[in-house]
Amino acid sequence: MNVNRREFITSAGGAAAAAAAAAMFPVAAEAAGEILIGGLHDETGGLDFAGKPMQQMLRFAVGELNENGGLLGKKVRAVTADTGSNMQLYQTLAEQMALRDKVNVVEGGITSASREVIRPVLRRYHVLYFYNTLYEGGVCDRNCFCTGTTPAQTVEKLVPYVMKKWGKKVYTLAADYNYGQITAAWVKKYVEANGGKVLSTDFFPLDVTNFGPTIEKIQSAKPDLIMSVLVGAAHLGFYRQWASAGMKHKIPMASTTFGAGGTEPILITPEEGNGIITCYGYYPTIDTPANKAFIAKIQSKLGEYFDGTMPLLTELSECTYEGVMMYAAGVKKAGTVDRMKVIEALESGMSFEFPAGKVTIDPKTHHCIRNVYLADLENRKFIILEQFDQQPPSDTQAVCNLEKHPDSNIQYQIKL
Amino acid sequence: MTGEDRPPLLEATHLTMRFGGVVAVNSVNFRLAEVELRCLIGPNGAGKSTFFKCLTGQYQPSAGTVKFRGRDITGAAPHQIARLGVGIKTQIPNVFNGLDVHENVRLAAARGVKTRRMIDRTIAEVMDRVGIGDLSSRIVGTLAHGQRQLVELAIVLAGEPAIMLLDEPSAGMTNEETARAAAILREINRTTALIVVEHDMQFVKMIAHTITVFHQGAILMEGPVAAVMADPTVRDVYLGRRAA
Amino acid sequence: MAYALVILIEIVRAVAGLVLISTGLMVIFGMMRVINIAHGEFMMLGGYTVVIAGKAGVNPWVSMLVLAPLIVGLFGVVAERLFIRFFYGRMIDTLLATWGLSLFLIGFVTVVFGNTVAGVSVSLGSVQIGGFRVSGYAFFLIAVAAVLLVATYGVLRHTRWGLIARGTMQNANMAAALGVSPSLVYMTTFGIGSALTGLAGALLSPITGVVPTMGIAFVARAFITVIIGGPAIIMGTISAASLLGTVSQLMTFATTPVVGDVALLFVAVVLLRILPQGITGKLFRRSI
Amino acid sequence: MDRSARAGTIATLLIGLLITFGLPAYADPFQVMQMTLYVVLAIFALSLAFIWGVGGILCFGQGVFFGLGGYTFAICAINFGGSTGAFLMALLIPAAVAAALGYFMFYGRLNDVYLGVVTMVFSLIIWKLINSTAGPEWHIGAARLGGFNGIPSIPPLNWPGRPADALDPLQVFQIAMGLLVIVYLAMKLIKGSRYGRVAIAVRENETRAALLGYDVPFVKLVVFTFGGLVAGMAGALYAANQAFIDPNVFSLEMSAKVLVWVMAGGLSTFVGPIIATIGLQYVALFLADHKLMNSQLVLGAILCVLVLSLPNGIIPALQDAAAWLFGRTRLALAGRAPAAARKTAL
Repeated sequence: MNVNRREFITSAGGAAAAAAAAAMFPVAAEAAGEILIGGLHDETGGLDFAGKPMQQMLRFAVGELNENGGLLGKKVRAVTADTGSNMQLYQTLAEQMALRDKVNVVEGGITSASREVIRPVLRRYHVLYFYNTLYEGGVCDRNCFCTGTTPAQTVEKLVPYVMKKWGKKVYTLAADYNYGQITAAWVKKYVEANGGKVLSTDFFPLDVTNFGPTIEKIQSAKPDLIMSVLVGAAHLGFYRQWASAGMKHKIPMASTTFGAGGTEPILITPEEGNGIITCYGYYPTIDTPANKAFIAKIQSKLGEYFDGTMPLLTELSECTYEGVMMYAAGVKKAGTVDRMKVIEALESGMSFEFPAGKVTIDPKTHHCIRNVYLADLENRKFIILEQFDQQPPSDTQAVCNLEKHPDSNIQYQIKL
Repeated sequence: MTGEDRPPLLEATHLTMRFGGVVAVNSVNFRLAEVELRCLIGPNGAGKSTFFKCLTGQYQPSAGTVKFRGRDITGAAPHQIARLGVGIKTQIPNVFNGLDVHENVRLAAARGVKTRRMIDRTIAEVMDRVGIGDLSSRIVGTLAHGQRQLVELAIVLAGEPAIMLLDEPSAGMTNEETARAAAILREINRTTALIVVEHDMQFVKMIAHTITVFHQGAILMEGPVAAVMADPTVRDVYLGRRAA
Repeated sequence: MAYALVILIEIVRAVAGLVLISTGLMVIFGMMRVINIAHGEFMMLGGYTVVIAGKAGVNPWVSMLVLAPLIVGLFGVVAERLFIRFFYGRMIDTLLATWGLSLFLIGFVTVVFGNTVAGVSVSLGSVQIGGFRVSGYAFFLIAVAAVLLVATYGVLRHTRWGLIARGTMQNANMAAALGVSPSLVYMTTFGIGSALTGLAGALLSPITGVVPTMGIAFVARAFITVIIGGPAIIMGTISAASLLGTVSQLMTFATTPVVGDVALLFVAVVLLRILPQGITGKLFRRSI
Repeated sequence: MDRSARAGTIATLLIGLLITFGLPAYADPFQVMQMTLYVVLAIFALSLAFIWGVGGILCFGQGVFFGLGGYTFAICAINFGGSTGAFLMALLIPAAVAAALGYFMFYGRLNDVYLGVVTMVFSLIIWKLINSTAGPEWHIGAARLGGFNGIPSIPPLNWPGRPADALDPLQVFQIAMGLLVIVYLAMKLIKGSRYGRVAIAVRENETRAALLGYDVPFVKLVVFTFGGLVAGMAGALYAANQAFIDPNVFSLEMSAKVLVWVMAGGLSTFVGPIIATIGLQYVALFLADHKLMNSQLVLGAILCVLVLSLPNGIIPALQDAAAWLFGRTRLALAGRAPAAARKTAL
């Protein structure tokens, strides 16, 4: 190690320093005769309900690859670690995967917070990264592919639909962190674009449980509908208190988050949850052969990958499957696991038929052009109301162009 | 002769301490001359200890003033008063139980700007004056009550005060410890004024010239030992009660 | 007008909430000078009792009002016998020990039941006030809090145990003087305190949902209410809860929940500076 | 310090130097980064060990100063573009806040439980506030506070005056080790100094110290402020090493952790907390990595056992055992510290 001291000192910037470190410990594990797909998800802690299915889906996808003869004739192995809903562990385990396990790609990260922790690490150590969660948009990093939907794809469809259905006065409730903040801003934009008005936008830290005052405030504001961007365990309290205040049938509700992780419909009684309209890139109720086959396959493998019980099928878990499959396709096309070659392959405008429908990688933004669906929750099932084909991530496209600026490495705060 | 015709070292005027409804010290006027030795006697709850706490700044008096060598120290912080040269030995030995005897004395001696040699000298001479040199390395918490009393005495001495307030110094001491204490006090008194709260009349007789009698927070009478001892009222409120 | 009334109700609800979460702690602290940092976790156990009983098909009201206090109370007794009693008189050790217990319980419950939220749904319909609807459950909580206070007062004032309790508060040897072993008094007290805490946890679970970490949200507030309240159990709880509840709720209406919480904490700190012995340390001295 | 104590200190130093320059040769960058993290947390633990062990101040919110250090460094580094000034600020700000809070508490004669409550509440306030700064309107200069998400991609440490030359992981590790050694030495010296003795006296018996003419609140204030400064230093290194920081550093669990480390290590020594920190942190990571057991459960269990059976901490217990084996008794002054430290708070 000391031999490389000089090399270190002359290196400029943490990235370079780390590059030196990486150089000393070549990341590509081809020699090992195996291709390693890393998974960083919260299998325990506050986000376990989302993390578990994603992790299971990753193993399931890797299993499918091996059934079809692996990649480049090599066996594929899933290397997963539990980040315990703890940001410090994300940091540590990302470094561990890059430097110790030397994985070829990392799939994972759930909250935007966790993504912004591991994205710089993986870029620094030249490990390809797939982020498979719906999020606020704006990430612009050639080393990172985002398979999930962004507000321009979902909110843009959701808002006009519910406004046509219910009215023009909207009251927004949002979780107080960057996803909530930015999504709330998009809601405002689209509401106004459709000639409506956002009466008020209230932000709640993730640990707020008592919504009594808020419920009274809403009543005094008298909106036509509520747009909920609430997130996480504590905020479920709102749906309960809303229902128990008898407001359920007085003011209807749409949400960009309800059921995204899959648990809400289970934890909330039908009386409390029915009639909430949402919009995501995937619902288990999508009525296509591809999706039916997908679900059937999962059912046949329950014991093997899903400890016996049906996993929560959501955009999060389905996109994790997509993430793995996209990487595999990239490697096949490139004929190597060399990171840059794989990235170039993926940037060639690849297109896939996934359970969620047709998905195309947008080379400019490394985000996905995909179908989105509007659904209404009835007795814990999402009834699909409408389908919108091939929606581009126009929000991110507005700020990010990796073809022009391949070195950009930030998350843009999209100006609205 | 009482201290009246000498310049006052300590002077309390109409000193009063109330707790809610209770008046613990009631408009006490008290003067003490340089290098005087005064004994305070009086039944339990007469306000002696409260009086001490007012003098040392542990309590903020409700009314009245305290002057030290003509300087008003009413309501000053304990450490400020202590720095002027007022030392107090409290009723329950108030020492650093976790530290050894030497450390205890050193802490007292080392306060202020002093060279190591000055400090060491002070320590040595105090230890020897009080006669606890042999305990030097013992942890104070492990000593007997009487010995802790002596240690506290040493601590107060090491601060080289101009006046020492002693709250029942002989409590819990064996007879010969008591005699030693009395001797030490007389010897200390050559250079330092003393106010001694004491129940043990033998001990008082051994040391006192003048006695002040507290009763229900006020001064009942003040005078030479013999006179006070002879006084019938004092007998009633104090000695009498004590005999019963 | 109606809005003002609604705000008032919300304030009373907040005060009631504080009373609920702090009474158990108050009983324990007031009598034993033991601050139980695991208080929040005791509430959490109450919540889980309801959830589990619910799964077993027990009527939620029964499990909230009967089972939860019972089970958590028993748990309290066990904890006191096996653990807490070794720390009496050593306040800081008690703090550390109960903090350890708190972390342990969170971890343990997480391992057993996982970290996902379990919901409890009990609806009491809602009440129409002017143009507003207020959850009936709010009124239920207020009622329970009131009953709780009255009951505690009655017990302390009119029962033998209450006498012993008040005696012990004045002076720890009093119990012995009355011919009761202090250790028994302590055990009972801790049990009762735990039971009250369990009840609070159970009653709040429909609002907050039940997670292993739910206690953290409460412990600080309960803690503060008790300290600010000072020595007198009933008067202390009432005065502190009213003050803090009003402040935080008004701020919440005026601005956001965060500001509400911060205001509550801030007032608490300042009060401590002014009245280190708590409100009843200075005012209402004679009250219980 | 008597001879044996001095010998111990010197031995500790030698070991420290050995680790600083020897160990990395056998470790890959990942392990080096891990060790850096441990070292940083050890410095954090020392800050509490000092105010609690020497000053008898039990702070339930020590995480606040750690967090403030981290955030200050992050914000300044992003704005200044270099790490040197940021690092200094990360010492000053926490120290200043500690001084302010200390003044509020010690001159208000707050003690024992109340001290605990105030420090705990204070950390809650900061935690809630920082958590609610997600909006774009919350920024200091170029640095977004980020609320719940925290501040990502914080600039690394660099050579003073040469912002371009970032230090590599190995150098960061060596700097952290260097600072650990310096802090350790400084604390040893202070504790042994006349001032340290006074602090201990105050811890042992405030009234008596005051009656001897020592300004008790001031003594405590100085100790507390120094503790805040050291915690801030640790926080700055943490932020620089992790390249990111979020509000969890202000959470009660953070403050609980450091309490456990110090208790485990024992209040009478400074080496103890260092060893305990590294040991327990390693265990925690190991458990998380192997999904063996819930780390909070372990943390809690350890804390319970410690208070119950080893109130003086593991390391002193071992020392006692050793002393008993070789029939030597330990330095009394130090030996009595923990029990007394907690007694004063009664």
